[in-house]
Amino acid sequence: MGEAIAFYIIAGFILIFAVLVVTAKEAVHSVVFLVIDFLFVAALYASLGAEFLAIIQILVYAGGIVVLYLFVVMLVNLKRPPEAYADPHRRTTLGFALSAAMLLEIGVIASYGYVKPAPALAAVAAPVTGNTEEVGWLLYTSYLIPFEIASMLLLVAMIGAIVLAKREL
Amino acid sequence: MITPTHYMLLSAALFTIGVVGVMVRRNIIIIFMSIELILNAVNINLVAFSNQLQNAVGQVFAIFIIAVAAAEAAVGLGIILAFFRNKETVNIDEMNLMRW
Amino acid sequence: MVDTFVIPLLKIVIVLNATLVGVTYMVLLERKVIAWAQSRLGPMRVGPYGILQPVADAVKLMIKEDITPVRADKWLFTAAPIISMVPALIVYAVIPFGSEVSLFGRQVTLYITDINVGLLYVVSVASVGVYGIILAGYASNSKYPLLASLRASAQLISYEVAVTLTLVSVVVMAGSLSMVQIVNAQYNSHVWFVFAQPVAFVLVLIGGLAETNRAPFDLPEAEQELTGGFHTEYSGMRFALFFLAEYANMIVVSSVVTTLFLGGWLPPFPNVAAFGFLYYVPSWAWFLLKSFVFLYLFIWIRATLPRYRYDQLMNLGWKVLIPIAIANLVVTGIVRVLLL
Amino acid sequence: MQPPAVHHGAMFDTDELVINMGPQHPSTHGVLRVVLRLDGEKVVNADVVIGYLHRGIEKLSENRNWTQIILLTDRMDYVAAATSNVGYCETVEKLLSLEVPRRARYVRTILCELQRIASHCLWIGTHAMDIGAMTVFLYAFRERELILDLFEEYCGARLTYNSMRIGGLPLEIPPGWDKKVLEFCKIMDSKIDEYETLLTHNRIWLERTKGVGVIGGPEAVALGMCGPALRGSGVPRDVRKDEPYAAYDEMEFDVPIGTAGDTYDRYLVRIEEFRQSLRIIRQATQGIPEGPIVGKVPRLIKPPAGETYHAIESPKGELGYFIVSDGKSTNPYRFRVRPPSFCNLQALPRLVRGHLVADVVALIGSIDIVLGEVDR
Repeated sequence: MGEAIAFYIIAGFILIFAVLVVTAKEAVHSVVFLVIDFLFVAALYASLGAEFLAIIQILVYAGGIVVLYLFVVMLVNLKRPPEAYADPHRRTTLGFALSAAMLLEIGVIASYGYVKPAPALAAVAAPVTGNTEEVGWLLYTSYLIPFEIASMLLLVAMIGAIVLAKREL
Repeated sequence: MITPTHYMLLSAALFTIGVVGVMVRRNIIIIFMSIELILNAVNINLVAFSNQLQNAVGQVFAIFIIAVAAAEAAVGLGIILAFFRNKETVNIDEMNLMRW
Repeated sequence: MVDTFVIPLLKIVIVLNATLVGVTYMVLLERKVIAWAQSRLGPMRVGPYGILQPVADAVKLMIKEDITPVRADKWLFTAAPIISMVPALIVYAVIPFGSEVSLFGRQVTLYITDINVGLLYVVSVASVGVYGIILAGYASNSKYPLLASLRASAQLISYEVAVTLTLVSVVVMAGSLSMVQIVNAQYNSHVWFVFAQPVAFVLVLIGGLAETNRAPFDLPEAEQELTGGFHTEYSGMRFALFFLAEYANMIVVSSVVTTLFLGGWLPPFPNVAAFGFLYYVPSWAWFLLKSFVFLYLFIWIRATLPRYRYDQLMNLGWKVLIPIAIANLVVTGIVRVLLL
Repeated sequence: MQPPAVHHGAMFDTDELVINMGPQHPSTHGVLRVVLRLDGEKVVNADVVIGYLHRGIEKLSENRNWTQIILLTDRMDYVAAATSNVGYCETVEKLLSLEVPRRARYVRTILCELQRIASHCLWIGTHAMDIGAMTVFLYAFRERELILDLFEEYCGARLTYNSMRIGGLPLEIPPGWDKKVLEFCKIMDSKIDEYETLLTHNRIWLERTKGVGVIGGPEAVALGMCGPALRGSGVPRDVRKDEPYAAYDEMEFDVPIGTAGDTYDRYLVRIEEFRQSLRIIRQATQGIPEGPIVGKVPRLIKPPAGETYHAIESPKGELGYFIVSDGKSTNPYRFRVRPPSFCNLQALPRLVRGHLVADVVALIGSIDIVLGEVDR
């Protein structure tokens, strides 16, 4: 019961703030709603027992990536509103229609009836207990190569961002 | 009783809101934020199933997705800044030239 | 029922109130200590030796007119002080003020909760606190606050990287992210981590000063350059919230440094039998004493040092602190793997 | 009609942020307004706007008699009023070819140097405060208070002294005053060391001041800089040595000069001037000759027709008075001041260009201006 109440409250807020992100007139408001949205997503993770991920969500997403967005929004202080000019070939209605179709599709798939718990994956014999320890153990054993690739990706992204954003090299 | 279906429906709704944002908004920064919403929708799914299967692999993948999101944000915002510097706009409808 | 709801609620109420009172008296302490450093007396009028000054300040700030600039983004302008105050307070949830006491025949732990990602929780909540300053500067729609908030965002993100990297080496020593476990690890390893990790200690102190916008890193509010920085346009209670948040964050930093490096609530030489008598002093008293030392140090530094310049601050963060933090982490890891 | 050139590659660079620093700003030392054009935090250009404190002292002086003008000179450099008095009185004395008694010249020297220390105390306090070291401010004011007490004992005023008269001084020094001055010198010696402990070798202070606002000697001369700001660039120009007035020709002192011409050197020069001033005060106080304190001045001061320029070394630099007398009236025909703060201030745009916002306040402090003197 408590779990259900928690889920509905959190899910409700996630969706409300997501809608606000998309509909906000000013980009700064959008950013603020995005942060709040991410905090609720983190709460959802915590309720799912993924506390390490919840903290990472706050630390990296809410505290890091979105600050970057805010930074750019502040740098890009515009003389005319960005929405002033619309491409005459733009098909906004089609966009809504496509999105609705996709929602329908995903919804149908999702609610097709929950079959049965998939057979547990080859149980990862983690010699540790606890959420943080388990995630860490997996990251540094089975998923070491993807982990390294992810760090390479971040490094490349960092260099790329510097090259792009720097005025002159 | 909250089943993975509930989480999947939440995820689908969040995903769709993100897609609507990408399709409808013209401010490229907001479009980027919509993409972040989409990535979060995926993460919710992964974590929900990770919880259902009692297996932390889903969370590991969610971490990878966060890493990718960070990389995407850095490069994407770099491109936005570089573009803004040249054309003084962040309207995606005006970004229709391959070079200037 | 009592254990799950009443006691945690009571603890939350006590900690919040103690924090707010502590913060207001921090302001008085700072004024007094700086006054003594500058051969002045400090506040003397309200109450004996000015001890009721915080009350007078609070009354003044509350009845002051709360001005919102006409061209400000009203919504964000109102939200920003709240955004900076809330994280400063909810961090206290995981700070262990002491071990256990028995009250009315019941064992009560002197911390609200002990989650096993406690340290990460502190770091992440602190990272959300950045928004208060950035949004305040943006929402004011004024040039000095905007400059200040750009400075603040760059400064806080940079130093967050350095501090978090440094904290990892402490976590490597303790083998846990839980604040309580970190204190216990210091008991078990017979040494305060300030002696095992002196480099990390200094880095966290410097980074903590920068994270809380304290001198010599108080650039976002540099009064002499930016006329008060991000809170230039604020007045009354909303200004007070920023003020309180800064001091609440100072207490957080002192508490975290105490927990991580000075053995938290442990007395000196916790494992030496000859010093067993130190246990007669209650654990929370040790904690408060140690935290107070750091608070005093912060004030002392403010009275002594000039302010860094923006580019020098960035250089210090990225070219000095982060490389040292990484080197410290690598060395800690190697030592830990080879020797333990 | 041509469409606007949006394809201009450097459009973002031209989008500068214009900040009005002042006239109400905590670190512009009064009502100075600096219009800063910023690129990020970097200063691209700075326009100095003055005149907020203009009271028309020069014009007013043309309608006052010669003695009344002394009172107006107090209001120019109000943190070093006695020096302004001396400058004016000596100019008129030059116009009158009046002999000033040696005793008066000695006391004038003492007052001038005390005033220099007081002014430098204010400078070091505000300069350090601008850079963020707040304690030095109160320490320096503590010592300035001692000097103000000495002045109060001598002439009854603490800020605008009106302490000189044409031909000498209005009052004999009070008994025991010279002892107190010597006592103050003793105290001040250790206090200067205290300031230096807080600043001179402080890493942050060094980083904030070294290499900031570097200006070479010839360029500083070309910009008309004077006083410690000029000596910091290595130009040994000091009116006290070059064209001695009062009793400086009988005093033994050095003129400290800097080498790099940056904020740190200007700081060091002024710190050394503290010590040299104390040296002069000691010599002068111990050697005050006997005799009258005021010379033989005609009842009605009416200088012969002619013009004269006389400069003295005020704490800020070369303070010059140019006075024209028509020989008929009891007021000057033309009264003109060459204020050191004004001349130093015009170097500010050159100094701050390319530096950061934080350096602007450091540099305003480093050239040590008083707006009362700039605007007159």
